[in-house]
Amino acid sequence: MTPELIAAHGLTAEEYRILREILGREPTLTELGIFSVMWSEHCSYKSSRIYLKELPTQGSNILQGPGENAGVVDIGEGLVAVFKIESHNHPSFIEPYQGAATGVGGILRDIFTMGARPLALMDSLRFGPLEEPRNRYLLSGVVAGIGGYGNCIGVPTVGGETYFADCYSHNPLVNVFNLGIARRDRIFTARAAGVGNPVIYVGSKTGRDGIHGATMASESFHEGSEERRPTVQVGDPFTEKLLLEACLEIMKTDALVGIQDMGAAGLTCSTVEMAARGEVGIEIDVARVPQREEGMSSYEIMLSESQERMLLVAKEGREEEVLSLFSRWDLDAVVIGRVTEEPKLTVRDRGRVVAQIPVAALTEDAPLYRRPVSRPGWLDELGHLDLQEIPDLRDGNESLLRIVASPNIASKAWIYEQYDYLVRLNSLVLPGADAAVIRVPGTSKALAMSLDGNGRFCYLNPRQGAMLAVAEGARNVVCAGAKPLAISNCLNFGNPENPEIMWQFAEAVRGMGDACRLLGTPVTGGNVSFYNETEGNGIYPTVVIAMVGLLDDQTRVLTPWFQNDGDEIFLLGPFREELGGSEYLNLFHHLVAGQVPSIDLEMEKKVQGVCLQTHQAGWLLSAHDCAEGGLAVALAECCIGGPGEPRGARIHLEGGQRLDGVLYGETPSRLVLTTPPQRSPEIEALARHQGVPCLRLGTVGGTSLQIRVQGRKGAINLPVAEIRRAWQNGIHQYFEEQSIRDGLRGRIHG
Amino acid sequence: MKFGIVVFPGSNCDHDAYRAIREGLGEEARFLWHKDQSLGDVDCLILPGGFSYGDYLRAGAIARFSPIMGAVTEFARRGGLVLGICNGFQILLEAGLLPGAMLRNRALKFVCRFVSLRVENRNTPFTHLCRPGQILKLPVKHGEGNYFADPDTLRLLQERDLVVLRYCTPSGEITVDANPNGALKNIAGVCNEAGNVFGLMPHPENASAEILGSVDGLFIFRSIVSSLKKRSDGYQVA
Amino acid sequence: MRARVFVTLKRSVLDPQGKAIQGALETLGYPEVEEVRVGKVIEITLKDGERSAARARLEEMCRRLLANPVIEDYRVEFEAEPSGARETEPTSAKDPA
Amino acid sequence: MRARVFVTLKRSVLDPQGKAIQGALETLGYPEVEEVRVGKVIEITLKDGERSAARARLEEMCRRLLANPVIEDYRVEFEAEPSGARETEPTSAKDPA
Ligand SMILES: Nc1ncnc2c1ncn2[C@@H]1O[C@H](COP(=O)(O)OP(=O)(O)O)[C@@H](O)[C@H]1O
Ligand SMILES: [Mg+2]
Repeated sequence: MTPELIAAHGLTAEEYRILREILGREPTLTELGIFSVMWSEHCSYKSSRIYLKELPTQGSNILQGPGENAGVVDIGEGLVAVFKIESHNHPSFIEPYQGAATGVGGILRDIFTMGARPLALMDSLRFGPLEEPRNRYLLSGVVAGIGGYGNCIGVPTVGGETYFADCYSHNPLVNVFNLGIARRDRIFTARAAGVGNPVIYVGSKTGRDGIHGATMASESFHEGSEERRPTVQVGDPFTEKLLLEACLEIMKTDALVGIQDMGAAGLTCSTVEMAARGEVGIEIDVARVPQREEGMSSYEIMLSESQERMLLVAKEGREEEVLSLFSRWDLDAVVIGRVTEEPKLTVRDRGRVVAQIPVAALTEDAPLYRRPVSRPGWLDELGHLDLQEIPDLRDGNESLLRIVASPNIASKAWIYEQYDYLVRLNSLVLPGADAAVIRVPGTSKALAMSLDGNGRFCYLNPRQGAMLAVAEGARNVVCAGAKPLAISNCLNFGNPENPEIMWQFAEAVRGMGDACRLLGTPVTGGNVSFYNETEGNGIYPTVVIAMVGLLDDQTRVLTPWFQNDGDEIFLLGPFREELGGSEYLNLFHHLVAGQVPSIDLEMEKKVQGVCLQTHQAGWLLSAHDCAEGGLAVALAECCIGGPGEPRGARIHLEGGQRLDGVLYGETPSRLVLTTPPQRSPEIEALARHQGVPCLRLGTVGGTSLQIRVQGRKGAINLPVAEIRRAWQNGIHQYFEEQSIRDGLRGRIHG
Repeated sequence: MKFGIVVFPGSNCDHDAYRAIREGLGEEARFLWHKDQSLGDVDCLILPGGFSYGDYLRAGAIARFSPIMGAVTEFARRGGLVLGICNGFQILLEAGLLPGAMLRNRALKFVCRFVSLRVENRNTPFTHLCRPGQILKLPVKHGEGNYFADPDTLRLLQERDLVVLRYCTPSGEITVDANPNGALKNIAGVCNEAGNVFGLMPHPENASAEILGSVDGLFIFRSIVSSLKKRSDGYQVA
Repeated sequence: MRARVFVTLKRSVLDPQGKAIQGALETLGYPEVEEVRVGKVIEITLKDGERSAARARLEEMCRRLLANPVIEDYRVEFEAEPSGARETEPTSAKDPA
Repeated sequence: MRARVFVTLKRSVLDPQGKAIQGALETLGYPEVEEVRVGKVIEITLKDGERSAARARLEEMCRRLLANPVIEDYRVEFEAEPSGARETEPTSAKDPA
């Protein structure tokens, strides 16, 4: 083994030394490959594990926390929600269509592996500014890829979030979430057990695709990375649809012992993890693996990341039953090995042993690092913001039209209209609201879900930024009338070997954990994506929270949009003006600076409580979270964001220091609510009783949005139709002509 | 009434059609596997939406050779009611049971959105419960819904009144902007000359319950049930 | 034996993809492009046999499955014929921009 | 001047579409078909000019727009060359069965 070969496998000299010590000999090339992927950051979480251990993962309804393919939460009536979020950033940068498509394929397998039928997808996207053609190309390709896979397999994409910032130009983020429903007593795990039981390979044939995908996801981009392109995998949603139906069918029998999808690091990871969880060994012969290409080596077969494959452990004697079921679905299924007693992974090639490694060496004994951390010095300077130097707003109208057209705030219809968000007839709240809501088939319940993460906040203050993301997720779910249950998360960061990045990570995990503890929403799993940087330019540390909430009565879904003329509008939560890290500062003054808005998690919880209580009492007609763009944008969205005709409103605000602060400050823990006028006193009384500020803002009505701020000129008075036009055009304008052109590349089903 | 829903590999609105029939309409439904040779005693056939064979090659091109398609054709020939929704419509076109063909959407993108549709022909078993000029609100969700027919076929369609649905504005005008995919003459659904085979791109099953935001799809399903009831009791198919 | 089947939209059918590509090429600085039309090429590897029989079979495949006669034309070619048509070897594109 | 650009998936890349077509052809009774791969053919009409310069421009178009270098190869051909490759004229498929 030459140092070059070792380095090419992403192993350090020290890691290699340990590897040799464990084996007591030089590894074979196949073994080196296996170690390299299992010890990669992507599979081993070697830099992050010590922090993730601190997260709250327990709860009375949490049946499965981190450690399996997805988290499992009890939702009553014998059913569970199974969900998870995953990143596919690197592959999507290299090949946006296929990268995003296979990301969807992967997260779907994570869910149906556990015996759940996938019912809802969501996507969290980050790109560089749309002025750049390359960013438009990436966005077009990624959206087409997500739609291409999700639409074809028939799982609705019900929501998501999309942001644009310079730092994502060379490192877009593509995180995909999936949620499925299973019967509580029919949850499957990825555990091998029962010495002698057959290990069965099902699904697509193995090709040379994606070899080294896991190591690729564990290194930064540099010149020449694009040369690694042949590792790109092509997704086949049609085959996955067959695989999904076949797996769910076999799961109705009792022939299976365990099942695991083949994702990153393919056959290697699935065999090793199944053996590790079951504390057994697995022995396979690669010659039996169905192959798409000729002359594949054991190294290539073990490391291939061909898509649409699963690994099953069945009960001895049930082989025929399993194989014939899969053949009915026109899928390959082959017994490739057995469960063994000794906890070793043994790989043969036509009988000859080409790798034999103790399972623990690849899992428990994988390297674990407490990497150095250091708080970046530049944070202090960034945190400093002197508002004296920034002139206050003069023209409210112009500013509102401009901010609602900012791609970060503008309608995302250009994106989600490329997704089938309706299939399976469960979608109750469609994309465009704070949270998506689907009904739970066969029950009167519904599930609300939201993806949230403000990279700018995390950049300015990772701990607080992560807290804000959890709080916003919970608030979004509450706006749909649901009680927040639990989260999954995707942590997108730069190079962990850089102490400043590692500090950001440590802080963010701490903030996320604290918020989850306080809000009572445990972490059921997630994903860490490091090395999101190109040529040393890192992304904002980007914490994406996937929040899931439950509604007991699916007919009582809340939406953000104003309903009737005459309804009264309230602001629930603190009335402050915090401009630090806001979309306003970024858009109007090109500033990403200041103190991120402070969050009082106790207040947050109370605000959410009041909202749910008043909704329970039947007093609410709408609820909307104030997020990017602050109060003015939230009000505008309530007017124009719904599926019907836009509605006007007359708003009167008291005082404040600055007009821009009042209109566009992003203080958290705030909701815009409406009620029938006769309910106003009750809401005010309840809020007062709970110690939550509750401000009467005005009434719904007319065809324009008027916002007056006491003692200030230049407030807002605009026809809602005009606001809507600006908002609808924000993203669309970049694609009228371009869409077609940019979308061309990366599409193979021309 | 008993609806048979044909499941092709890659169908994914089969389950939705089933639910719409059972829950929205309160009628019976059963799945028919594409490898089946016979249809059993169903009263109406639905070819559901989805991506049969992944839409590879052309939407519907491979599915139309499924073993069950012989029985479907025979059923249609004898006057049985056949409803093709989205991918089902594409299969009927490929099979030659309806005239025309589908091209990729003009904007070259998949489109999912609620659209307005004007009922152009109420003299079909699928639309006779609609009011004259009724406008239905149904979602479309497809990448290849850009209906095409050559000039002769188009003339025939118009002369014989075979265009059943057109994309329109909420107030019923047929405009370019109201057309989500570039379909010729805003055509969203057509029937055959006998009137017993109907294909449409929009999804009536997705508008089959109040909780889903629209029940307009039920006009189509209820029309089917009522026309089946009107047919003489002795009427037999398959 | 390898054959190539070309399936192209009939001239009378609008080709929005071709139009889009043409527009894109124009913006990218290729005004010399007058028209673009996009079709499919289906490369088929056949068991060796007699060419004329193979051609008949391939044309049948086109009529039955590969082309939709309402909108498409087709053409069958055999590969590896002594031909001047293939001037360049398959090239792996390098420059993504 | 007319050129054809072939854009095909790299050999090592999975072609689900080709696989599905092959399966369909097999069921339709064409067991002689061993492999099917699907690509695009882009027919480009250019203003008349020198062929070698045109070729260079076309290859540039491929790299910049027409091919996706990550998974595709491309090849440029000129039409109407004295070639044995085009044996049949475009055929309008008539018989759909
Ligand atoms: N990539 C996307 N895919 C699907 N839906 C999206 C996407 N991006 C945004 N959306 C939808 O657009 C709406 C607005 O998103 P966002 O601004 O993040 O809302 P909020 O601030 O309330 O969380 C949401 O309903 C969201 O589901
Ligand atoms: Mg948000």
